[in-house]
Amino acid sequence: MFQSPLRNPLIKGQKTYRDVTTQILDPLLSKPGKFWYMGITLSGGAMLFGLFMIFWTIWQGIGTWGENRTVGWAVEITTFVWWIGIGHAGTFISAILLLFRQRWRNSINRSAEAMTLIAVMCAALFPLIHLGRPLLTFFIFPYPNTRQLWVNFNSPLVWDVFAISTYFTVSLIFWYVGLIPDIATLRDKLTKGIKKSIYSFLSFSWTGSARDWHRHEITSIMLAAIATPLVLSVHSIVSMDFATSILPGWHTTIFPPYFVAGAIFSGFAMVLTLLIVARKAMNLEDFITVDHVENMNKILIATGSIVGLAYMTELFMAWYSGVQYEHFALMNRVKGPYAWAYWIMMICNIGSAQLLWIKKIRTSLLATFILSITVNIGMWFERFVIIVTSLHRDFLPSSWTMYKPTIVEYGLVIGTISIFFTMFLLFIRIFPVISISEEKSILKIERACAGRKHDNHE
Amino acid sequence: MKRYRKDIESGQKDQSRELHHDPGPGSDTLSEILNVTGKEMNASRRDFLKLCGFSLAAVTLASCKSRISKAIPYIIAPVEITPGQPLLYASSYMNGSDYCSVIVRTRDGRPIKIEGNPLSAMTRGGTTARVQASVLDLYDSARFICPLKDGTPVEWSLADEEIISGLNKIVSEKGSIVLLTPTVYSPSTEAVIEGFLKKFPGSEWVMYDAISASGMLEANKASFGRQAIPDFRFEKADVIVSFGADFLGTWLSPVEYTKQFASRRDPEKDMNFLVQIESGLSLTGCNADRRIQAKPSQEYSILLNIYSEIVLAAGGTDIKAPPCPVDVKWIVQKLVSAKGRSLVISGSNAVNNQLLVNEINILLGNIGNTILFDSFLRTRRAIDSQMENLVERMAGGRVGALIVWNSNPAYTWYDRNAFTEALKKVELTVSISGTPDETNELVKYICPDNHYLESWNDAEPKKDLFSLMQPAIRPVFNTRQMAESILKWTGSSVEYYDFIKTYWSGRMMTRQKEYSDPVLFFDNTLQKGVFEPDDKIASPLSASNKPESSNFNASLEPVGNGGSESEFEVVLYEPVAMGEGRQANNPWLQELPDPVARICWDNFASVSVKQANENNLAEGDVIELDVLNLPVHLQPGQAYGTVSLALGYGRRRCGVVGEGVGIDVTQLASFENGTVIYSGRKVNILKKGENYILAQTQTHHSMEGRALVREAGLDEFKNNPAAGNELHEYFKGEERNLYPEREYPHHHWGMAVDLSKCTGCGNCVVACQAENNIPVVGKEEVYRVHEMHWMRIDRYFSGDDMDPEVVFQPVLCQHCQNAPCENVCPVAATNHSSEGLNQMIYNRCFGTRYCNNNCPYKVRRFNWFNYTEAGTLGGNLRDAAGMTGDLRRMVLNPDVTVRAQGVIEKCSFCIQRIQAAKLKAKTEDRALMRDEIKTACSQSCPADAIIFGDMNDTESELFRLIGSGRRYRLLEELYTRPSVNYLTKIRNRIS
Amino acid sequence: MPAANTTTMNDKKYITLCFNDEGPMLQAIRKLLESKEIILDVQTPFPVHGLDKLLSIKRSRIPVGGFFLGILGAVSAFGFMTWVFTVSYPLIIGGKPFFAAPSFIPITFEVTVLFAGVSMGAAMLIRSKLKPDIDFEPVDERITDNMFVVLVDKNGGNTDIEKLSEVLAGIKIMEIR
Amino acid sequence: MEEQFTFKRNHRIFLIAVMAGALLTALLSVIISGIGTSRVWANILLNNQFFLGLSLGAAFFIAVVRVSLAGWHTIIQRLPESMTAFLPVAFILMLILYFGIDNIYHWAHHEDFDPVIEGKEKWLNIPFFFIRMIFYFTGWIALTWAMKKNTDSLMTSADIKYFNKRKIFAGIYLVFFGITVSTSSWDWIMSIEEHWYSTIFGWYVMISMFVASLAFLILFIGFLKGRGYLKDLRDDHIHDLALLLFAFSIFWTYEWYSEFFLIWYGHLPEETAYFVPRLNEFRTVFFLNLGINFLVPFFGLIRLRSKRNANWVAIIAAIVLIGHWIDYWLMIMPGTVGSESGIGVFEVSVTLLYAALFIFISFRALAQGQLVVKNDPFLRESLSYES
Repeated sequence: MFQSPLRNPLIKGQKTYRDVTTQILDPLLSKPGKFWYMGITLSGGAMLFGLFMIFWTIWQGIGTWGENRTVGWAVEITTFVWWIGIGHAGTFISAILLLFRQRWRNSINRSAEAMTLIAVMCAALFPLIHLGRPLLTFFIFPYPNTRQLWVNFNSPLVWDVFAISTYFTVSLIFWYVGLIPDIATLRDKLTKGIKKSIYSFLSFSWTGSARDWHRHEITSIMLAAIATPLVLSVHSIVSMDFATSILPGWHTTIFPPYFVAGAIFSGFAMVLTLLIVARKAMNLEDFITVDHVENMNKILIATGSIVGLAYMTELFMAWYSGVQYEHFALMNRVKGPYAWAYWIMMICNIGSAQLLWIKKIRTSLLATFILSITVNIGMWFERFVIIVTSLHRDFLPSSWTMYKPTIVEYGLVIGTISIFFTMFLLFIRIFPVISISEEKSILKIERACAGRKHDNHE
Repeated sequence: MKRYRKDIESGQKDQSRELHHDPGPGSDTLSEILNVTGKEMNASRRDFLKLCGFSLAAVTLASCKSRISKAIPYIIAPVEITPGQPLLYASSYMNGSDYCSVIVRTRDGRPIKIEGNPLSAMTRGGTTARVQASVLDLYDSARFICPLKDGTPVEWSLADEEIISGLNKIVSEKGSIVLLTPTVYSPSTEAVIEGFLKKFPGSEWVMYDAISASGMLEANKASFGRQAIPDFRFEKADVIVSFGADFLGTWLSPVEYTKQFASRRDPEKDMNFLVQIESGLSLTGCNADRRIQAKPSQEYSILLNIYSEIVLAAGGTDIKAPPCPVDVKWIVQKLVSAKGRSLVISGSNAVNNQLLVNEINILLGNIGNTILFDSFLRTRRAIDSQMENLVERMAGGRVGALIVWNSNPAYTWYDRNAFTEALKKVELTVSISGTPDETNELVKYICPDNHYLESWNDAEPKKDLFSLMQPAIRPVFNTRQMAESILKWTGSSVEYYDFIKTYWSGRMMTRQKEYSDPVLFFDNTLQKGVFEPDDKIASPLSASNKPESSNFNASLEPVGNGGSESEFEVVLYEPVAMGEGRQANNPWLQELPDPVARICWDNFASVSVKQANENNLAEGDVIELDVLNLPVHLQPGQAYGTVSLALGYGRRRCGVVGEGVGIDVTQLASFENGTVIYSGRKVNILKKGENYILAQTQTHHSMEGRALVREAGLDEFKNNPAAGNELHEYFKGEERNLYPEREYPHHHWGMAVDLSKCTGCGNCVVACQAENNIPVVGKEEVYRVHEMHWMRIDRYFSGDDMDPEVVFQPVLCQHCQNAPCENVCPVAATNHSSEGLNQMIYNRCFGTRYCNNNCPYKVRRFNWFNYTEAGTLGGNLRDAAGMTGDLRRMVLNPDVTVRAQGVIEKCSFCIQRIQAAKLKAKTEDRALMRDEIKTACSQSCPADAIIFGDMNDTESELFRLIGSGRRYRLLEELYTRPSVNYLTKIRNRIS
Repeated sequence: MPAANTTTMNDKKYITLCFNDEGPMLQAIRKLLESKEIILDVQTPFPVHGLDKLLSIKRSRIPVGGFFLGILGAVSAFGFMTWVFTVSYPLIIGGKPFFAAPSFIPITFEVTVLFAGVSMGAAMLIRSKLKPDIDFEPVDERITDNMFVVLVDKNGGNTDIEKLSEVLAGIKIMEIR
Repeated sequence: MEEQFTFKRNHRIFLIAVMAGALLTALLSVIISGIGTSRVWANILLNNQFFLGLSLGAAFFIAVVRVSLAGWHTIIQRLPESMTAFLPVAFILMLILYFGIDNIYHWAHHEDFDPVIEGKEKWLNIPFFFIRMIFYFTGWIALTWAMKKNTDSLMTSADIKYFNKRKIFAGIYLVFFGITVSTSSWDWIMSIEEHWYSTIFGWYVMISMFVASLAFLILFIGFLKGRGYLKDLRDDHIHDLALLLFAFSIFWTYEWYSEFFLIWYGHLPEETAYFVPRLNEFRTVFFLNLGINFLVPFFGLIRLRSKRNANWVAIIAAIVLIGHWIDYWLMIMPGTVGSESGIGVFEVSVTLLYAALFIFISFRALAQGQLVVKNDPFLRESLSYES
């Protein structure tokens, strides 16, 4: 298959298949460095703090949070939506980019999907602990019972349960299907030992037979095909938690696509944050090149601009609608007591994304790293603004009040973030962060491409 | 109306049986149950739970009203109690000067709810928040559980013996015995006391009211030769001018006055016009058609000007009134135009002001029209000078024995220290009161009184208007009611119950024709609760004691005058919830937000916004008023240069709940010209550094231009019944339905709230709390916006901060047909009944709080913590007010689930009552009767502002109101289709 | 799968041809097919482009199965919700109709995807007989790394290493055994 | 492979004939069956919007593929580009609305006081309405022209700078289009029901545009292939176009559902105002719209084989094209014509008139210059493309 001379190689240098294998597996087979140990202790410690706060919440009650009569949801749902959003990049990369034949995805989809799974787990924590009676969580499932009590299928929260569990399951299958050949590689690299038997167990006795590869490819592409609408659906459904209500600032029809865009926006930012560090720490610069980063940045521009467009649309419609509640809700965001949060959101989301139009910034790793973090700060505040500012001043001024998070809530946020990093650090020690077989499948083309580039430079 | 009779009759059998055997000697039982030792008593706080344990046994025992003298298991159930069936007893609420004719609802022998008695000509089924809360006082764990001598428990026999001998000793030494009580308006008790006075020569009886009306009493004596508070007839007055008299909130007889006043706030009939001239924004001020701000020191000169204007208008000679701070011309015009149909009153306790008021009323010819003396008020008859004099004599050691009943001068008397010092000089000190207070901690003997729900008594709150009090439960503790004790000490062996019966068969029997048999007469009166003799002695003012206006000397010096304008003038007022502080240990009242400031669990210094800006004071900043430190509250409508302080707070001894709540401000009162003056004292204010947290349930006071409370002037209404309600028609036009229309064929419960009538008194809030087992969360939680009240009263200010207009709006679950909350509950824990009720299934709820987020009215409440001990997890109870104590729990309504931690709750339209009534109708095989069901909030509303009913019933009052042009629904534009309807507020603006 | 019979060298029923690049392997396969050799299996480190055509592997029907299970999921989800709200326990909720079809869409969709996804994943494992096996022995450890292997049936002795090496003369073979 | 499309004379004549015939029948049906003025204007607006959408969607398509550096489309890139040639004509046709604005927009002539409309005065007033219109069109025309010009340059010179320039313009177009497509649809369609508002509306219209122009592009290709052009175009390309049609039809459904469902669920009067009539008088069209634009492409193109079958894809495309015309019809008619609106001879003839005109102009544009730009750096990728 021909490659236009305009394209840069996605794998640097004239690598052989063996090089690909060894270089990707090297971090797993060698001993972890001291940075890894530092990281795991740090995040592990923070994790314990978070876990204590979870325990405290469940034992003492939601009253330990800053929520109140008027603001029934705040930081916990904010963070829930934030994590779900982050969890979107993985499947987007592996599914949608696969359908659009973006070959550069091959070197990032593995880690992105892993991140997705972890993020979704972090997210799933919040709906659980935000319940007044978490021990009765099972009520949410439509299980047969003598009283014939079923759940309310009108409720977005029920949809959430189905959406998130489906999303997690399908992502897991997708991820694991892709992982099997690489686990086999790992298995065959290892000599006898408990590790080997574990990996051979996990490798499902993969042989690499042509027929298996055929089914493997078809299944992947098909899973990608169904995962694509799934990605859209999940965050759309999450957005409906708000959009189905009648609360000004929550009830707006643009939410589903706008939330999806926002989700992919923050997801890619998180992928960038992780990979820019990972490629350095695990010296994978040849596989995750600046072009990869730039491509992801382009997606940041696109999604970021869509989000910005949605903000503007909301503002305009709030005025255009002529509904005083709508109008007030938006004005309250812009210049109410929580305006600071609104402007953080505006600057971090719109500002940073638009900076990426400049190629210099787009291709600078440091700049990208910083921006990717600001984006995720911004996206956290986006959800905070949507939830808290809409609630704290709604229809009846008599109920208006303010919301201030407590240490417990900070603990939960820090806790999940540390859980996330801990699990990611474990992941990079257990599974190859880059899909070996997929890299090999494009190696030839990229090598040719790299060769051409090489010549041009002479 | 019908309903009550029925219920009472249903209780009649048991009643009469109950009547004919005496309650039996309750005395020895409890001392057996609790063999309390002194240690335990002194450390009552430490042994709180232990005591509760005892109390549980005590109540369980006390609730079986059968002849017993030993503790026996409940298995032998008393005949008259059917478990699960409420018994209703007509009775009377008497607490100091607070009076209300009530119906007590008991379940399994426990009183659990107080309702107003509609048969009473005085309170007509209305109650106040305090009356509603009084049932909780019965289960107050701070109550004395047996007689005490120097703080150690003793047997009644011993205490009686020693007291009697002590009294005799003093008599023999020609010493004086003083019986100190609040105003006593129970004829039988008065008779008992007379007997006592006879028995002990040289003994005397001093009446003392913590918040007295002696200014008015003396003035009336001077003006009319009647030392009495007249029978004000607000319903007859077209124009009412009130000088700081909060007659809708606390003044003299608020329930009666509210009933009268509200009956004239129906715009379809002719409305009255209320002018309120006051310093602090009172409940009455909020409901005034025109409110004028004045400093206390200005009241007199304003009165004087009004007086002189009227004199001039009557063609009299000008009496050269001093320059008037406010424009009174138009007021005078209104008054004069309504001669004989107007009413001028003053809340001041200064004799001179009251004299002027009398003169004005005389000139306006109101005497005999809106001010009657035939059936004068008997609940406040104390004269302050007598108390002052008593304190002096005590200090001089000229009082041998002091028997204090149910009054607490050590806290309420303006010069508390003088009293406590003087008390030390008294040889024999006895206190007859049920709960610990600042006074009885200083006395030798404490002979605990019964709670009124445990007592027999009669009352004559107004001349020739009688009512009876009967026990709904046998004494919970080893207590004895006051009259009983006095009788004992008088040496009489007769039970007070028999005493009353004989008194009635003697005095009352003759004054009626209906019954010939005294027993029958007594029993039936007992069932009705009230009695009005056929031969009312009319006593109009005779010409002789109607003074000539001319010989009235108008050059009297006003009280509390002088001092430069720059200074603050203090205004002490009686708060709606706390009153004079008798019920300070009542969690319900402590948590009831002040109707105007929306602050609970504290009193505070209200200053005007302007003042605050000048002294740069922020909400909660602590200021120093001469001797006191208080947090500031920025009160729109507060007169510039005044500071209002609520009495009744800062109790030092009353029980765990009330002690140390707020600041005691009585010492800012003063004694001038023979009366205690509560207002006008000049103070300097000084801003302190610190800021104090006030628990406020509403922090935003503007309606933000939203049509939540819709109002119109009376004249506009006359032209167009839908005035101010134009939006209703508009939104009706906008209504569209994407869903199939749902029918509610059988019943469709609904409610109408008349905003013109609602005074915002807060009675419904406590009534709801009592009926529905709503937890008390405490100050800290209220501050964190975790309060639980199902029924709240929104209060909005409009217009200028210095002179705002005020509206009240009771908000409860609106029971929307298209309820946004129902849609989003994941487990369908809230859904709609076939009778249009928005139901909440607590067992199913697991607390996502989604419903509350999606409720535009924010009427849903979440159990943030384990407030009720009904939670699934242990060790996390947050009970700020000891409401989960075994004794307090006795007040719980068994028909209503106690909600667990993490569960959403909300108004259910008192579904337990609906179901009970339906069941009753079913068993009696009949259809539900119209108005058979009343919700807790609507039943006892003193203003009759809340109407509950079936919207399918085309004959019902509710249906009529829904048809009226004033009807609208909150946030109609959302098309949630609420079942709660509001009627526009019609103000009687000056045209 | 030959994996089972790779335990000892002598009783093998096939010859193993090893290549270090896909190019020669593809040539070899063409040659072998021309000379009517029976190719038992081809094992590669990654899906080699065009191999399916060469070995005329016909397109797997996994997607079809996925599609129909998806349909099944949709029908059962929508049907269940309809039954619950109209037959089993109709509740009045927010004035909405009992049969609130639009509200059923999200769950219907999710269940559809779940059924399709899980079924296809499972189908792949089953059809390829992939199962966990702690002590699994591959034909050659290097296959998952950089070796391309073609397994040719001995065809009852008709085919042997000599024959193959002359058939594949001129093609760069790493190993033949 | 020098390919050159020639716009044959008989085609021209045929198209002109169609236009003439359509115009005639339209006029006749106005005279005979007395079509109301509002209906006439509504139809003009409808077809303006629809065919403008084809151009804008096509421009969007090329802009996207160019910004994302996709190679496969290179062989057909001149077709969508020539579809944008209709824009200036669309501009003129839109301006004509000025004469019929009262018949379409209530806000343009309301007499009775209406607070809601008064509130929107600042945005909904005739001068500003046309100022915006001019602004949109200038932007669109300028940017598409710039892209086109660089493609033309690529026909003669192999200089990479034209390619890069084109990419930059594509980027700018995406931003401009992203904003204006929403605002323009608010102006021209949403403001018909001036009380109603929906934040997603702009994006919904945009997807509708894009799917429609994809469908037209497929038909366009089909026609050329039928005439023996585009020899190097293989099933792989068709497959990708079909896949896009399939995917975006689903995406359209998603947007449709987002709007309808949230309004149905929230049930706020000011929002349900839009769907109440559509679910009552226009019930059949309402569900027909959903059926044609979702079910047909979904089940029609779900199989791999069907995606690779050019004729079958063309059939589906044709149906979807009509489907999106109906979509616009449903957006516009209930608010303007109301109860007496319908799809009759008049509608058909007017649409035919527009269609012929559109095709005529696109063909003329395509005929100028190579059919396949031989200097495009991605051409070889496109030729060797396999899906």
